Amino acid sequence: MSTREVFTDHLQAGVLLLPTMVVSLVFLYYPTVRAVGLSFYRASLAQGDVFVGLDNYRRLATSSEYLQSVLISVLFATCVVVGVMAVALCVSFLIHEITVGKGVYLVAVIWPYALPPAVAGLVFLFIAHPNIGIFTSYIEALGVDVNWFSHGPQAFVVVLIAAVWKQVGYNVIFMTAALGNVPESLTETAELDGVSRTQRLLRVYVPIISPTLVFLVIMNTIYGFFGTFPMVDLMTKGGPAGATNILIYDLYRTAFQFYEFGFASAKSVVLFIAVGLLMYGQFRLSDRYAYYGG
Amino acid sequence: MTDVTLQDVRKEFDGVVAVKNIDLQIPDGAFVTVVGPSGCGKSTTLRLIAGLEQATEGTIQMGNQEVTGVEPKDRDVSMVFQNYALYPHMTARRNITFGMKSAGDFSDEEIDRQVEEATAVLDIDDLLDRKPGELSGGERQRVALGRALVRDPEVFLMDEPLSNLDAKLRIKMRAELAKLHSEFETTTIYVTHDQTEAMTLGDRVVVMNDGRIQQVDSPQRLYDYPETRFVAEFIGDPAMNMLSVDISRDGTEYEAVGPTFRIPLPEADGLETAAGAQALLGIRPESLSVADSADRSSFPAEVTVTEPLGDSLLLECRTGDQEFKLHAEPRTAVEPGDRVALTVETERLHLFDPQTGEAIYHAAAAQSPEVTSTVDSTI
Amino acid sequence: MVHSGGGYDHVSRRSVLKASGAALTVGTVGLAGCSSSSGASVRPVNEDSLTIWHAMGGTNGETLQGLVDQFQSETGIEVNLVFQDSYEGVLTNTLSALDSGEVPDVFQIDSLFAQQVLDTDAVEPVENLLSDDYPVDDFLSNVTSFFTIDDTLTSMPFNNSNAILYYNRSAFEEAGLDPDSPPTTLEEVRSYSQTLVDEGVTEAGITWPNHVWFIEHFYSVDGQTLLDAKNGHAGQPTTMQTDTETARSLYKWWHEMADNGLFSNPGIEAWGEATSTFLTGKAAMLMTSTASVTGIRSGAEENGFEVDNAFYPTIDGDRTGPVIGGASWFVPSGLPQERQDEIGSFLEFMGRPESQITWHKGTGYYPIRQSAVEQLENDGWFTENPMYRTAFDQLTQAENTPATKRMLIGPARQVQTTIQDKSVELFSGEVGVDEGLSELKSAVEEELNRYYS
Amino acid sequence: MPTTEDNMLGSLLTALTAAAERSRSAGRTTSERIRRFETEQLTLHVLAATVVFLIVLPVLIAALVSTKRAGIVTSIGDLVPGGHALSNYRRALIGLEFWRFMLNSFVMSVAVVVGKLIVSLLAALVIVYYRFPYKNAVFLFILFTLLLPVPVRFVPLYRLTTELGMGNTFFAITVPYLASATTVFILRQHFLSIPASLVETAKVDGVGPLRFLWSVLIPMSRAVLVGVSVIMFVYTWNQYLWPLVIINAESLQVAQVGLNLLRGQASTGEVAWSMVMTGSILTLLPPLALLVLFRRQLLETFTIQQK
Repeated sequence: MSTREVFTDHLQAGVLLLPTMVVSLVFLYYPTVRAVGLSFYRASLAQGDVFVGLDNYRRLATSSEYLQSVLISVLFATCVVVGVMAVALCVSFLIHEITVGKGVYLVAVIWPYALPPAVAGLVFLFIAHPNIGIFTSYIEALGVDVNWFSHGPQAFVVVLIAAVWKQVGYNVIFMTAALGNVPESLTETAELDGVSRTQRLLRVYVPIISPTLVFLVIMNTIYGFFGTFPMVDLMTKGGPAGATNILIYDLYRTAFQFYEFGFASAKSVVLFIAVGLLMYGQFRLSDRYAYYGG
Repeated sequence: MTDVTLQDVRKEFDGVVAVKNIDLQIPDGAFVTVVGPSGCGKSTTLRLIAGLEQATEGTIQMGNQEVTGVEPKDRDVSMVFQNYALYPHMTARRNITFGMKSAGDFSDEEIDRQVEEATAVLDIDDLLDRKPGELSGGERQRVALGRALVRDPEVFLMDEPLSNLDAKLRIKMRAELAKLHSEFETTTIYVTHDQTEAMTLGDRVVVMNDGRIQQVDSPQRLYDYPETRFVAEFIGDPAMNMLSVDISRDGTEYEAVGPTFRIPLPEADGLETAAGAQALLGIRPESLSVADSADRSSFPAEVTVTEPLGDSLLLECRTGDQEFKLHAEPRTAVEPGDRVALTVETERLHLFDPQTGEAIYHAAAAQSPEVTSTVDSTI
Repeated sequence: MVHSGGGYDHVSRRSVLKASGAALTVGTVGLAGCSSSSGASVRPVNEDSLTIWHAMGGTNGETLQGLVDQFQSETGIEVNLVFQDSYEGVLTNTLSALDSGEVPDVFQIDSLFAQQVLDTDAVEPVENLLSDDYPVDDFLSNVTSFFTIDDTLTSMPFNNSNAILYYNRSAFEEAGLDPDSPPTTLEEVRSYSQTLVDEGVTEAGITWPNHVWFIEHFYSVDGQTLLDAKNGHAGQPTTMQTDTETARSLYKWWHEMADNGLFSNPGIEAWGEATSTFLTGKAAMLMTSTASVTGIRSGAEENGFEVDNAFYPTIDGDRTGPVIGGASWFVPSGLPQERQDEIGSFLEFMGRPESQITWHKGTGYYPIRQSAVEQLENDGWFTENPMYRTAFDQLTQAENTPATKRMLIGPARQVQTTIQDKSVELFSGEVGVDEGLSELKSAVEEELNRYYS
Repeated sequence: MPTTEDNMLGSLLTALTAAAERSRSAGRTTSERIRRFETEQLTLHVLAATVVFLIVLPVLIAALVSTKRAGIVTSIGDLVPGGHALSNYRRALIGLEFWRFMLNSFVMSVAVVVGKLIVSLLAALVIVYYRFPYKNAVFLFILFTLLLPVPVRFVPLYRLTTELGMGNTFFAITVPYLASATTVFILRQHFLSIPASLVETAKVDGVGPLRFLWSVLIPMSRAVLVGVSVIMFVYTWNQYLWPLVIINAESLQVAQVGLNLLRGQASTGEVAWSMVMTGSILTLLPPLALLVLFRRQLLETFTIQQK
């Protein structure tokens, strides 16, 4: 019956909580509420706000460009999540299976966690450049016309590779930790039963570390939707022909290239609801898996 | 040093009642142990006294002062925890002095003097510059005691302080704690789930169950005159045997009648009211023995399990559908399946109400039980 | 809004059209209702010195700083030159500053965004700040005509340029092309490119950044306006002129160039990438700003080839002239008279022939004063530097028609983005020319309609 | 950092011993098993080395380019390191004043880390060690902010900051970051792993909450505090979108956005890929250094975060 809640001075508690509450209210909650309000206006910079009711939402609903952006975002985030996790799982398993020098490999693999996405974008823009990229001539020698400034699907893939590259390290951090916690006895049992390495990974480890995997799905989804903004901005500016125009970039462009703040706010609100639903769904999912993982 | 009085104290957590309106009086300088199964409310009671929890109802007094709403630091108590509660990043010395310095009630010289005194008593002078991680369990426990000691509090509160030690060390520390108390004579309230610890350490033992105080008594009286079936079964190992019986009366002769036995009950208080009704017959294992020959108070039983303990032979027996244990002479030649005759030491029998669990009769009625919920300071 | 001295007579086009008589009132009310912080009072970012927001990075920024230093030492007026990343950066900041009322004294706005700034009704025509005897008629009319609205010089032209064709003489020679007769039409660009690629001299024939400015150039060189209402100079435009031979020829050509690997696409607004493609010899021709002469000349030297430039290619041989690009200095309205005088002398300083010559030599932007041009002629500058000559001739030989005034619209950024994005679809062949053009037309119409509704 | 080295040595030794033991136990059965084990391990090492190479390659190329003059590499043959490393870094840092962006990023990151730590420590202290009404609601209020990342609210946030007159200021790129549900959550989880009896002892001894925080919690949370600090530093250092929209003055700009300025004045056609790569490497170094130095604490903290 022990408790940590030994301090009971409510005033003190309030004072200590004040900074967090004030910053949260002013810079997190209030702007969110404000976004909802602003979404009913035609608002710009230095030109006055005009109430337009649901016009912005109507425009959203009928904009094929926005619909495309939604689809691109979902596709992109899905590819990021799947790509990152598949690669990271293989890499983590590889490191897990190595007996000597694990620590060195780990650091050598997880460092892109610290890599600024803007740097990732610029470096990839440079090395994958259709004209001056270092590998361009080799890839073109294979018969592929590297032309991702004009070719949408190619641009999508290049940004995707950059995004995956940057995020694998973060995933490896969690996956190696989770693999390290798998009881040795299970590995030994599997080995005695003659289970192959791949089978051991898929049949034994993956189910055991599934809570970690669910957590990573959430983090990677958020990354896929928002964290990749610098790469898109620096590599493709959403193009060509909207092929990489993910929602966050579209939102940025509406707000800070076109100064359509009201319309942008409506996009924010939609994004907020989407994030909320997504998180809710995934938390439900992780709840279910929590039992599995014990 | 001071006395502590709890009056009608109740504690609820989110609608769950942990302590149910208890009254308890702890005299100045006493060493009181509180024992009971986990979740019985004993720790909560201790924490209420410490001020770590606030009572939902009732009052707590220390000396003449009511301390119900008073901050722990103003109650002048020291507390020792099961896991020692040492700050891992501080040396033993700093652990001992940290609280004193924080309180600011003590001058530096005073602190130094106190530390010297306490560490000498506890024999931990050499350990003061080590951190908890470099100390053994026993040493850590001493440092934790030292921390409590230096403040020279009115009341020591100990929450299972020996539970994390191994068996041998526990026995050694137990003796040391007893010695410490006789030296300092500070009022001490000691919570434990271990009945042996409770019995060996306490002048008075408080038995709690399900948020209520079952009995407060000296260890021996607790053993000899359990007031409830719970106390009877909780104190003593193996537990007191309970057999369902009918009480028959034949003039002034009373008997406990089971399907396969009739055991005479010596005259004592309570028999009269029990007559003609059902009851639980309590027999401690050591009150039973294997008889050489059957007589009036003996009855047949079948041995189901034998456990040689060295100094005695523990037998599990069955008579009818009732099972019980007893200590036989070591090296008694019995095997599982043997049928034996058992005699009962009739002076050590107890009867309990099968519904309420309250004691209705003790065969050895020489002394009347003391008043519940008080501890007599004059032993 | 405090208007100083009663000299404020500029009224934006939108206001005129909305409320013909009470334009000023509308403008003022519109602003007052804008947001709580605006309309109250206008105050400079810094009371003690002139704050100038600009987008001139690199060596251009250094040249600008040199001029400003000179201005400071001559006049004793403190100037705080603040570089703001890009034209878009200056624009965003300016709009937000005009909103809040805490404003820079001078800001450099890309000509593309001129109308957007004018639409705030919060800028002072620079003509009102120049002294009466300032020789406004000494400005090159090709330059100032764009910045003159309703006969008033609204902003001070400063760094102006147009687009021109650069070509790699060495590559031309290697491919057996005559380096002294560069291509002049789209058809010639195509055949030259084909030869260059076929001969294996370069990977592609030509490159240029996908920026609306080049589309504007193709139109103006062909004597066409991009938008109706004289590109926005005669009222609110409602549509893009895509249903023209100009548009069809251009996009058909562009698509074929891309399809045959003759055009190397450096990306949207990818000025640096385009230049880099040219300098590294991936493409033998480049269309970019005349202001890049200095950089390209030294870049070519480093990469070991000879470079030259020529007029912007025409669609079919007929040449009207280029549109101007670059930026000008705007000034917020409502600053105290004393402040305005200081700003006036700054603008005059930047516009005087000596400064213009320094600026031109340091950057490659046009000198905007006739007397500066004459001075350069006399010094033999253009003879020594024929590439500057070509750039300058292209400007001065141009007719001054509505087509050569670049578009002047509020939703410039939206229209720009729409055109650029759609161009990719068109030249990459994702959509057919006719279909693509009509999609482009309706998309631009939608943007225009939304803004002006 | 002797401790870190010790640790690396320690883990290396453990790994070596484990390997030796394994091969010994394998040896008891057949020598063939040892061989198979060794070949397998060799294959794994080759694979792992390849993975590491692929992951490092892009930055390796960037690093090489940053030593060259023009910085155009169109084939693998061009990857010979150039001799302009020193002049490039000097030009980027001093000539192009990239040091200023780095400094801005650094000051911003440190300010956010310190501010967040203080704010979050106080909040976590209250949430774990105080009893007060509506506590769960307060905790939910803080946790709910996880749903409000900068990207979904940067439009109104921009308006709010400029209205407060804080646009284009240091305030704008620090204060809005100070409330952090993640940090509060990590600290809370860590505090919950500290035995309750410690605070109870403190309480009985009359140690106040702030003194408990300072003398007990903070020293006991060193690894986690270092870990969250690294996480927060990396997070802040890598911020791009918000500084991009709210900061336009070059003197206040941060490294992430400043990188783009190294591309030169684009419309004049200056190509500066070696400068961009130089800047990229410079921008990568501070968070990378922190990761390498404090990886142990970082990994420890991540395991808490996941819960």
